[in-house]
Amino acid sequence: MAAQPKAIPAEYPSYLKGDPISWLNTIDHKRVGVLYGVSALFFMMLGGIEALLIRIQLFEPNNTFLSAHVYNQVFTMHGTTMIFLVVMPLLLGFAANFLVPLQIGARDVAFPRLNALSFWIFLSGAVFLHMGWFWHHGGLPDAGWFGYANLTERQYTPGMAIDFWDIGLLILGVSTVMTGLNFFTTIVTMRAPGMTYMRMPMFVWSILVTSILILLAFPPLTVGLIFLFMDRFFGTHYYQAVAGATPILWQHLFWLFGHPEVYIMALPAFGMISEIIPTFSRKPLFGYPMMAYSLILIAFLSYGVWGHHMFATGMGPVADATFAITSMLIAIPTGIKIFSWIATVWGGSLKMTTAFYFALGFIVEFTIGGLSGIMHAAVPIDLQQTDSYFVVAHFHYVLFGGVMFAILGAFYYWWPKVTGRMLSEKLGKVQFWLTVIGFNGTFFPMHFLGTWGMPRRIYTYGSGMGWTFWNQFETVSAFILGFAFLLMFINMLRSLRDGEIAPADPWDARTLEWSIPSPPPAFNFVTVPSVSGRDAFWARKYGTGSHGAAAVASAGDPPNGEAEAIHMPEPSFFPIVLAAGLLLCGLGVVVAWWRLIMAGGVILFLSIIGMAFQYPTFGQHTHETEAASGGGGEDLRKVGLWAFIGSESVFFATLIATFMVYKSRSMGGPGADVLEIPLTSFSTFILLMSSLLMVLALAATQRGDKTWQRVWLAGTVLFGLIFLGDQAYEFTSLYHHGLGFTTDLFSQCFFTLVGFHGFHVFIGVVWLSVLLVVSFMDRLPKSRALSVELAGLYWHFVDIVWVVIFTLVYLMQKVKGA
Amino acid sequence: MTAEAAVHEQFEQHVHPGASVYVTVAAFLVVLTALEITVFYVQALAPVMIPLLLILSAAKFVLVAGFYMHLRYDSYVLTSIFGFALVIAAVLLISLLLLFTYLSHHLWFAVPLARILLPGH
Amino acid sequence: MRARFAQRKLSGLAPLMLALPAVVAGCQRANPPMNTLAPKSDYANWIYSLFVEVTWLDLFVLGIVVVAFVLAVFVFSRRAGEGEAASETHTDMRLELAWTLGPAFILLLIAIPTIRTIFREEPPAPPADSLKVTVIAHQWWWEFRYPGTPIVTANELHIPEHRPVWVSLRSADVIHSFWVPALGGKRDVIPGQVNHMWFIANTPGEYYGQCAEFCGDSHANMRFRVFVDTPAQFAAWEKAQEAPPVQPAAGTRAAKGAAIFANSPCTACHTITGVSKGYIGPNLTHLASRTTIAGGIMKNDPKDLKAWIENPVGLKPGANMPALGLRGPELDDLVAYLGSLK
Amino acid sequence: MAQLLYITPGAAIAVAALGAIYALGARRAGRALGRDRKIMFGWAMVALLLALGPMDAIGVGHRFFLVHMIEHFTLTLIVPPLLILATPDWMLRPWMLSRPLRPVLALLTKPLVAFLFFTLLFVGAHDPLILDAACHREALRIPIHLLFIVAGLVMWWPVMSPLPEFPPLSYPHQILYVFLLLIPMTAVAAPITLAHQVLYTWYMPAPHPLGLTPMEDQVLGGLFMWIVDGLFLMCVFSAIFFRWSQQEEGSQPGPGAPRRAQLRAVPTPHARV
Repeated sequence: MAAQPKAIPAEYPSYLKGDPISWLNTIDHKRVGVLYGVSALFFMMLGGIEALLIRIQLFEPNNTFLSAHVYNQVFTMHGTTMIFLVVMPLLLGFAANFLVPLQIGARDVAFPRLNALSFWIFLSGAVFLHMGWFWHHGGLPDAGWFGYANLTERQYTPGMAIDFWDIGLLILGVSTVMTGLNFFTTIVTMRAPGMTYMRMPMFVWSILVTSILILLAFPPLTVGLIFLFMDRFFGTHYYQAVAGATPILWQHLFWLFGHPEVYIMALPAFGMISEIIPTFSRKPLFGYPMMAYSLILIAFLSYGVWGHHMFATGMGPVADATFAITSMLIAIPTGIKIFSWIATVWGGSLKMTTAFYFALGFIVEFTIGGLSGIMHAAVPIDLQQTDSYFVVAHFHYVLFGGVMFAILGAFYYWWPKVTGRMLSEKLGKVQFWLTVIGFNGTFFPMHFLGTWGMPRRIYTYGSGMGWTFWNQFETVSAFILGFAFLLMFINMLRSLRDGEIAPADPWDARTLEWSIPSPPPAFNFVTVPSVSGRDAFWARKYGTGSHGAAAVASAGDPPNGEAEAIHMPEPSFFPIVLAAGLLLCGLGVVVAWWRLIMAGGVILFLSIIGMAFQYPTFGQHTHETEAASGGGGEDLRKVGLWAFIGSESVFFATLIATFMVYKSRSMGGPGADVLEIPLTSFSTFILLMSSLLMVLALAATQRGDKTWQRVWLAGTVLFGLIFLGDQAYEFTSLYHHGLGFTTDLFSQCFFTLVGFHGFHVFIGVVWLSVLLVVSFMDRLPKSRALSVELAGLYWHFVDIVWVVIFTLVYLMQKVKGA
Repeated sequence: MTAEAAVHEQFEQHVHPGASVYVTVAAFLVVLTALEITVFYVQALAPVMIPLLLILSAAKFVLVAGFYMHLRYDSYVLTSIFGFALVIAAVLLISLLLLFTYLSHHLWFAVPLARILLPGH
Repeated sequence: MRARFAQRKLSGLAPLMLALPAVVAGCQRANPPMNTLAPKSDYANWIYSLFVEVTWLDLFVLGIVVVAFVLAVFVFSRRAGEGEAASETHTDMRLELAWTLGPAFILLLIAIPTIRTIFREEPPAPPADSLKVTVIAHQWWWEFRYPGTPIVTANELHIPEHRPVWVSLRSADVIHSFWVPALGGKRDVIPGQVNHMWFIANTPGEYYGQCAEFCGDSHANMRFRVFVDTPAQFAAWEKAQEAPPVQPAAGTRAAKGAAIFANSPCTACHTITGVSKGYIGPNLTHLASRTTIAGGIMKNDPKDLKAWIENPVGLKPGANMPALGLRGPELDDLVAYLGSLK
Repeated sequence: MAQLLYITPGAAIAVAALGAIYALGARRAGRALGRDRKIMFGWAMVALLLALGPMDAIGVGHRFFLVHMIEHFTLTLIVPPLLILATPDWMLRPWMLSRPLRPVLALLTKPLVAFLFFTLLFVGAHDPLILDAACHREALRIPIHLLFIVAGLVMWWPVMSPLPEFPPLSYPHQILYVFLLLIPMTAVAAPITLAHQVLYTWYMPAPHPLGLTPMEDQVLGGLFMWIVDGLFLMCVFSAIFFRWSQQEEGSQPGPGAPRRAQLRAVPTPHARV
């Protein structure tokens, strides 16, 4: 895309330069990353204080420092905060956002505004979670981060706390899925020329796999939260043991998300370690293909192991055995990673920095966590250890000893790149040793407490249980750990105030982000680099790639007269406004104040429209920064939309699965026989034909035939409206047949599933109507056929979902269960 | 290369089929739907209804995804994205059905398994 | 080589150096009442032996990792600036195959006994000659029934030794989890679903149990005890429990207390056979035969009982039992009556 | 013990015929086969003999369902890949490109067709009606088993084709293809494992060679298909992944090459040869 060369400023100002307001409308991936990082650090302090409160309460038996109610809030928020507001934003929001484009040689992520939107939605979700604090009947959520139904039902937990938790997590889920979509598309389509999949830095690999995990793991959680919302607000019975429903459904949906979630947190940490260790060993990563493949294998297996959180629920021996075996299998790729890291260090020329300390600490601590994990895959042992402090020890070794050590290592490793200043190594090493002592002192004794029968989530314990000494030991260690974090904050502040200025490449590192100044300029690369091997920057510095291939450098300084014009997308205030609207809307729902819902809704709607029309090219924000297309030549928007469709497939599969499970358990009510086949056959026909009109509209656009483009688009919209009208008629007549929303399990699942499909049709109709308007404005020429194609893809997807629903729900109505 | 030319080039690479193919596919879709409804109403087909309906709707699914959504013509990357998601979705659906219907209420097949695994028990 | 080794910082060894004395110290502690490492039933024994096996395998693997780690960091590597350049080795097929197949083999060693134990502990039908017990979990106390007998008790389960016990688990409200570490693993108690577990206790004694699934405010206060009796003791206990409640002699404080009880709101929630029929709270017919009250958090003596009746919610947050405002002599009479219900 | 050495005439004839064709093909082309290929062919013949001989005798004759399933596994997943590996492209080219065969093969080697062909045959052959009928009549069973080999060849073709005229899929496609093959495998194995009762009347009469009940035998057979077949396919796509990674590592697009072309080039495995 060689537009005419544009003058490039002689000096490239750092991305950090700019007035404070520019942080609110920024869409620069580095700034969004920093925003994520700062908020996550704030929540880390909050979560840390919550952890210390827990430890103080457990210091001695029968302690009354916190009441039961407050303790339950504290441990719930400690878990929720650390997972959703600290680890995920640090890994994905901050690290991936900052590093992925730099490591693949791109100028930004695929959808920069979506990226900013993710952050602001994340922040509003985070605020939302804590909002109950301000209401008399609110309080913080207190049902555990796992929120097991039916304790979360209004009957057992009245008040607004769980409402805030439920909607807060939904909002955070939206933000995370957007992030996943963004990184997936970025990595698939925007890698620098020559950077094949097998040449990507391992951190990029880990983010790619993590994004896929996010896209496919969050839908079940979303569905579960929607069901909970309906139970609490509309009186359905998704999780109550009346009318044949079961609270176990929540556990399945939650852990279908929850276990992949563990890897959503662990894989980026693996990626970071795989960057730090080679740099400081001055050796290429050992067994690169195996490392990449083990990431994929872990991701794939992680969908087959959620049941190991539920061994105690009585799933039956076959299910138990199946989940046990798949869980054990995960140990194999994990073991491969551990040994490969050690082999990377082996024979290296080690540079013992703080970052490397943490990476080495990670190997040992994570191994301990992984090994106790194997115990939990062995069902009988798990039945003794689950919900005891042994499990608390296990996952803190994984999430703190593993993930947090990696984050701390990464913090010391990439800080110079982010801020342009060096941290104090001396203070860093003190922090490392205090962390090691505090961490092991806090969590290792939990293994003993667990085997001695101390259950989790208890706010107090009796004095004769033999648990007192180690609890006191842990509390003291926890404060040492807290002090270590205090040192980190001191180190940060010192570095920001008068730290040593960081050079571009302080560690003699291997990947592309170190080839540009610290901190990087707003557009990252003056010239998009060209890559011909792994460890591209190392190869450029030392002449040979890790495979002996001579790497050709081109980044750094513009070659003569070949400089590309650098157009960065314009900043936008819409993301922050949109997120505020979402926040108001959610708040309105919880406090049941419709005016607030309306106000939030209007803001939401206007900002979406505003966003769509913000660029003159109308939603077709052309990436002039797009370096190369690795997506098999596909446009990045198309890749993004397909990834979204993949995520939606899992969403609908979850709804359909729930429908089929609950249909066979439904009692009373008129049952499935009331569904009318002739009517829905007509609807099916209409929807299929609308798909035909849609492709014809696309074909007309590709021919540049404006008249037929409008005719076919209008036809599609019309058919969509007929379908919706049909559905409205069907619902009304079902209601008159006595099938209300909450009549029985069948009806609630039916209306939810078909209603959500109808909602998707509605969104499609709105999307197509906008296209129609644009078409009449004469702004939909041949060159923008892709806009029509994208709307079409969504439309056809809604169509194939209907194909499945028509068969499984309507035509198989006589089939009683599976 | 201008943006327009880039888009143009893209469509030259992935040649999409013309209207006649689309109409043919639509005809197939209608016929398949008619068949489905027939299967529903014909009593004699009741024993094989489930597999028949599943095959018919799978065929419709493949037709729409392959032709209208152009997976047949576009890069493998897109097919892989969708295919992987579908596999996960199918795994999820089938395993939830199994967990709730077969596994939690009926233990008949546990008896032979237990006998095999515990010869001395 | 050795000199260089000594000079180096022992960064990686720290967790181990810390962990080892901790393990030693940990193992020397007195036997806590909910110890999973002191199995007292066949089921708990299976789990324990599996646990020991896996622990040794885990330690073996950890040993390999730590040795490899120490060799890699302290012996077979150099510090930057020591002259020799780092090796460029980046792959070795045989090594990679070894650390794929090695763990797979170890996992096989774990998987086989695991699956055998799973099938052993989840039989499709109750074992012959088993004592059937129904456990009903409430927020936040336990109800035990013995199907086929009128016995209903709370928070204290009596079972005979050397006889299979088939436990059926039901919930009255939310999900709980039934756990007696000495007798076996957890089994969740789920509303709308009946779960089962079975075991054969092999040593008479008193074992602690506790709810292990978070169930609301007083989750920590949902404790119970299991008494494993000799067959003779168990028969005697059964006989005593099947008897009608004690009728206090006229004129005693207990008799006054009985009258107070019969006319109080207590009867709405508690059953005393022949006196009241409440089902929300524990059955009090043989209250005095139990050693604890209030979900096992308090002793069953007049002082604690009095404190409990005066302020239930203060002692057990969220408890359903209201403070009735009884005080003074009335309260003493009531406590005397309850204390007489052997 | 005797059954282990039992070779049915059918198996002997099939092996002899295949061997003759193989030798003749090499002779006509006048080229040497090479040691590796001959060994591959030898293994294929051994597997075939075992499957059609003793496995069939025990699995069907002695009503041992598990062994019957192992026979199916050998016929679909072991023999065909060995045969393809053993056969050089120059031996196949003359007759695969011959006028009557070419269009048929062009269709059959299309991945979607191959996938459906194999899936339908595999699912259909395990239908209780058909499997029972096949157990009762050898005249039906032998063609079905031979068809299994053909279906296996067709199914493996897109992954292992030695002929550039009917090229194999690109590596990423191959991974997807083998991955999706897990679906028919599970669709057959899960219902057999989880069935309420013994599905196949042929396997109802006792006594069983090892004293298992028919139900236990059926569960074992289902599990074998589920676990071993599944693991086999997983190993295959893992292997493809590593070949892909090797290829990507090896490829050295020149720095001056046009960007898009450079990245679009996902060469088929034979681009290297």
